Amino acid sequence: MFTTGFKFFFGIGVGLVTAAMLYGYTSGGNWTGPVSLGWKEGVGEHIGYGILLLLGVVAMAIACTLVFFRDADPADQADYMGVDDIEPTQPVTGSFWPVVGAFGAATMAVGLVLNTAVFITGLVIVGVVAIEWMMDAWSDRATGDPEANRALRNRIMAPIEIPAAGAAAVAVVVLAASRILLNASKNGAVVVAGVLAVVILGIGFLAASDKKINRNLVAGLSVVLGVAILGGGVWATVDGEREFHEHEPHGEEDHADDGSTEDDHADDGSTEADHGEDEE
Amino acid sequence: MAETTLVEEQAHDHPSDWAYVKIALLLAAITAVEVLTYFESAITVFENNSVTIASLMVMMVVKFYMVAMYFMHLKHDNPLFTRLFAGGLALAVAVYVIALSAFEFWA
Amino acid sequence: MAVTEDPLALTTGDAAIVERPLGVLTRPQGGNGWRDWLSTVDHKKIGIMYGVAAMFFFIVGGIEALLIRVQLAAPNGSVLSADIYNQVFTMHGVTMIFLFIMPLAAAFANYLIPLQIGARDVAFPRLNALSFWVWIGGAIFLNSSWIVGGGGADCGWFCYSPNSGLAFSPSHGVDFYAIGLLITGIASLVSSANLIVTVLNMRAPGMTLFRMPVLTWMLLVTQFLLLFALPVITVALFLLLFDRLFGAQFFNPEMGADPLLWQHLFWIFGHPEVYIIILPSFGIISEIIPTFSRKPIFGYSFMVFSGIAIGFMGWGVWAHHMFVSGIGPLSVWAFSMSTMFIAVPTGVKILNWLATMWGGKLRFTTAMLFAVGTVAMFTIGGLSGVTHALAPADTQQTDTYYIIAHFHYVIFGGGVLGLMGGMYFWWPKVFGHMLNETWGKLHFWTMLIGFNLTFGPMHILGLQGMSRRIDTYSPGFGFEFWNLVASIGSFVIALSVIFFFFNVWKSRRDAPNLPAPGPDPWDARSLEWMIPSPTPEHNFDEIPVIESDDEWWHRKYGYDENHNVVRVATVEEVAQDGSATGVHLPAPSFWPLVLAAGLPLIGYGLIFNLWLCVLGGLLTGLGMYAWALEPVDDPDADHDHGHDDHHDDDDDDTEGAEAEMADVSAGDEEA
Amino acid sequence: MATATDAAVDTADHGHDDHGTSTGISNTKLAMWGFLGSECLLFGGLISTYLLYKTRRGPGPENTVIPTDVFDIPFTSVSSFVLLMSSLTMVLALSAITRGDHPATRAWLLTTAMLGGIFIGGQVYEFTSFIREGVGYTHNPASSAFYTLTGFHGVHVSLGIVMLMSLFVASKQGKLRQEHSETVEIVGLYWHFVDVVWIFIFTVIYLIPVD
Repeated sequence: MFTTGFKFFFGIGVGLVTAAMLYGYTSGGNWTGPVSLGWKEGVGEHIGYGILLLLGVVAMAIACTLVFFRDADPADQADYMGVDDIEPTQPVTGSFWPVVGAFGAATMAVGLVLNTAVFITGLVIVGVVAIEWMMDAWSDRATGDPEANRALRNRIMAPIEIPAAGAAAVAVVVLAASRILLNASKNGAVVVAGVLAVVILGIGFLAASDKKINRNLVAGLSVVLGVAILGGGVWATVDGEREFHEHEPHGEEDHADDGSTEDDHADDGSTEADHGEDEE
Repeated sequence: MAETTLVEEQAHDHPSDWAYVKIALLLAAITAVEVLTYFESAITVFENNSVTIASLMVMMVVKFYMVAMYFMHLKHDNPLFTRLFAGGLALAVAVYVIALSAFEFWA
Repeated sequence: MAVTEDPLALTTGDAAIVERPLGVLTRPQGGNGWRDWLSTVDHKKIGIMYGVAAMFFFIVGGIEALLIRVQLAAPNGSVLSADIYNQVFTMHGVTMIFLFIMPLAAAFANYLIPLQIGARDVAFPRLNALSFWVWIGGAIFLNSSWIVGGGGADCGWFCYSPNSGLAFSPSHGVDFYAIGLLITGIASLVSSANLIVTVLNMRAPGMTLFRMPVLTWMLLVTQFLLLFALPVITVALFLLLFDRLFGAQFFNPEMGADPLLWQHLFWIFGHPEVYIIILPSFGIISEIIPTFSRKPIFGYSFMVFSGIAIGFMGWGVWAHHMFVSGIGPLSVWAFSMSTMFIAVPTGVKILNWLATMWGGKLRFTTAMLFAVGTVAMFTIGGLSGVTHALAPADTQQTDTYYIIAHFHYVIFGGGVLGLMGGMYFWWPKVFGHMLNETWGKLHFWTMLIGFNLTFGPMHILGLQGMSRRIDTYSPGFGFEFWNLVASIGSFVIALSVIFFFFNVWKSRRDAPNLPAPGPDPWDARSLEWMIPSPTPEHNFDEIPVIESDDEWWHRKYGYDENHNVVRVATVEEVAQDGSATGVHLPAPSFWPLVLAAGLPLIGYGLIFNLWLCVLGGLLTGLGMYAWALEPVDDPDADHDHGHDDHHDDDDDDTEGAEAEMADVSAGDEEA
Repeated sequence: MATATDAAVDTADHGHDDHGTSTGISNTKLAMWGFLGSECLLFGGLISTYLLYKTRRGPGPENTVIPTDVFDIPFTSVSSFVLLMSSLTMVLALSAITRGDHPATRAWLLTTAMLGGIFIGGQVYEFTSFIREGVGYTHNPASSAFYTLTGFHGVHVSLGIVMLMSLFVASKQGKLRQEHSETVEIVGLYWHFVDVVWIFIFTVIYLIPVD
């Protein structure tokens, strides 16, 4: 009746919900708050409480799903086939997840020392590894057929992986590009954006033309471009944004200024004072 | 499937890649002129605001029309698409122009 | 669809070993269990679900209405506090409009459009399911503010700024209102695009646009109105929401904003919305009246064109809701004129209905009574509407009970009565048994009397100066008597609704002892009556070829040499018997439900905790991509049959299918 | 917004009717054009809101700076150019897949997505710099309307990028075959529409001088 999977997930769920209660109480709540899901107020730190509770509920939901629907449950399968256990269909080797997971853990550790952003990055990596690894382990022995197992895994994971990968790729480009632009000078940003666009367009034309000789060239250029954007992004993040001048509060009509005119009127501004002003 | 073959048939009417590039170059050129209006001193006629606005609107409509007609294939596709889109567009323009008029926006 | 013998989607393995490796996640296979209602893409099941849900919210909105009337029955009412009263009348309006009338019209649209144009389903069956689930998610979300949002919205259904701002409405009610309507808006938008494509693209051979039944035409116009009006309210709701959640400055006059912007955006949507509510009902009675007059509709093309004209002109009259807001004399003049003009096509319709009945052999069935009632009541509402077009008169009437009286005559008298008539008319087609006529007539008369008792006196109250949206009034203004009458009337309406539900229950109970209605119980005119009742899952055995308008009528009747109508065929001879095989139907899917489930979560997240947005967004994204990656047609459904066009309908063997499914799951459990 | 993706991902639905459609045109494309017609009213509402509010400054010194004070026309011009060129690469992607040239399809899809990414990166830059220069979202009606309008456009572009990347992955996995060119066309229609909206915004919001 209660499969191993159920016990595992339900255990995790109960643990997480208990942790949420404790956390909600210890971070400054009262006794009724955490138990009534914050209905009567009195939960201490909301975000942490919310996350823990959410994860707990999700784990319990997975547990119930397992019991009710027995999706590709190896134990059930084994029962059905009258064997003790379904063997994994392929040896569990060649997985990169342990390495990536270790990298994530290391990032977390570094993040604890350095800053929160790095820590969260590590946390995300570890989370992704946990999910992917668990899905792989499960699907490896879901049925007796490797082909079917792979299809199973893809049916569940592809709808998550494809958009996530696409969004992540774009997010990296957007983040890196915007950091570089923020680091450049006002006119520099115009040039950088223009050059980037032209280079991308150029590589696109090269890649799409059917001359086979271009393959290596295109690959090389793409790598250079990728490294330039990524590296530039990281460097620009570390280096910080350029200095911006707060536009002086509006006194009279004035339009179409392009930055350099700002300093000319600086004296009729009042909030300008608390900003370091010098760009030229 | 009927639609697929239809699309394939229509594909023959579509402009060639080179035609698309030419259209894009033209669009880029119009954009460049648009931007020039911002640098008033570059072209003297743009010192007059109403001339600037009028020519900007004309250039915008031309760009809009070209993208819709060629890149979105309205010129070569079933007129029903054009009617549906133009219907929404015309309705939007009409309704919002009236609404802005009620705010005496143009005064 | 029958459960196939091969349970496994993954065909490479040994079937004995890989018995249903995915339980709930595998593609649903059809039948009639709860899973099949959750995963159905059948326009008929979706239509029924819309209808049931709409009637549920009719009760909710009705209870709210009764609370209002109890409060106002006597001076100095103290049943509700002023605050609760504000919430109740706001939610009454929102519920009745967005959660009752619109979805009930959607129920008719979903069920009838494909049948009336001779199609097997709508153009995008899965999007159709999505519309329903998104809508019901939004509806539940909207009403959940009573429980988790600190009360309902309290700004009136049109939620004017600054009443809707944080200063005057600090609870979460308005946030729930805005997000709830955004979600239901997405549903209606998807549904409208879907139905437009259905009507344009899925017609049977020979079914030209001008052979379509008037109902289909009116529903088509409605869908266009929805398609173009919803984005406007979407903008308005987003602005309101950003004001409230993120401190934007769209409606705050202190910061230089203009609260009139909300009114314009709201009514640009709001006036087409009036026609969105009324046109389906017009379509319905345009089917009922010819049937029970035994005459074709008078002036078919006038009917259609006046409907289209209403659709167009409905866009040019919105500011007549704003005559007292200071929009300036020129605007008042222009909108006053356009408002008077829109009475013309409406008048054309009323005359055409009367001309259809003129000289016809009238049969006053319940459906016909409701249709005639609709024409009469809507005429009263339309006439009081013309009095609003006159700006000076409107200035006196604005924000009084006269307005309440007017729009209830239009929406209840014109909209709800027509939809009720539609229920009696198509009930046998949907459920395979008739509704009891005696109880139906009782329902009609109590509803008509109750309706007039409730809303008739409000004309007088309004002209006496009783203002709307007040939670109570003092004695001595002459309001007492008519308010009491109105409150009594509201309970008569409630009684009539009870009669209706009793009738539904009784008719269902009695059905086995009565003769089956057959395909065409009313001797009707359009295509849906040529197929069995209830409609088989595949709709038409064979897609009919259409040769004239009122195709089904012309298959039954011809003319002799003296141009008298004579019967040329019995229903049995020309009707389809629903026994087709080889019909290919789209496969059910769970993903629309999953996708839809994410949206209310995003809504709660925006209000309470952004982490919930992440979860909701993930769920929605998962739903979308799983949907995109899932083939439309289940490859396994055809497994045994070798070719694509196999028959998988199963009215007669649904029981078998269920038993089979039970077997499968029992097998799983015992094993 | 959800609907755009739905319409795009639902393309497979068009195969249902074995007898073809009454008008002889594809269901999905018809639905997409209907949706785009509807989107005109969405963006029309946002643009009108901005036009109404473009010179509305709030009281108090910190609320008076409006977007037109800090517009960076040279940069926005480059952004517009980027988006315009992405329309070209989009149409070339469609042209490539109708020819059955899959490597070129992928190249153009990726190029389009990357140009879109640069555009959004530019928007992040623009928003950040405007905020640094004193135009906060909550400062006055003009700034609220500006960020809301361009933000909505940005969200549309971002969704378009995710769709393009999905097509790219599908093509990489061999699932985007020549006969699925309509899917590319649908996503393309959406993408060009977003471009067309920007053509409007660039002229009416940025270039027409405020006086």
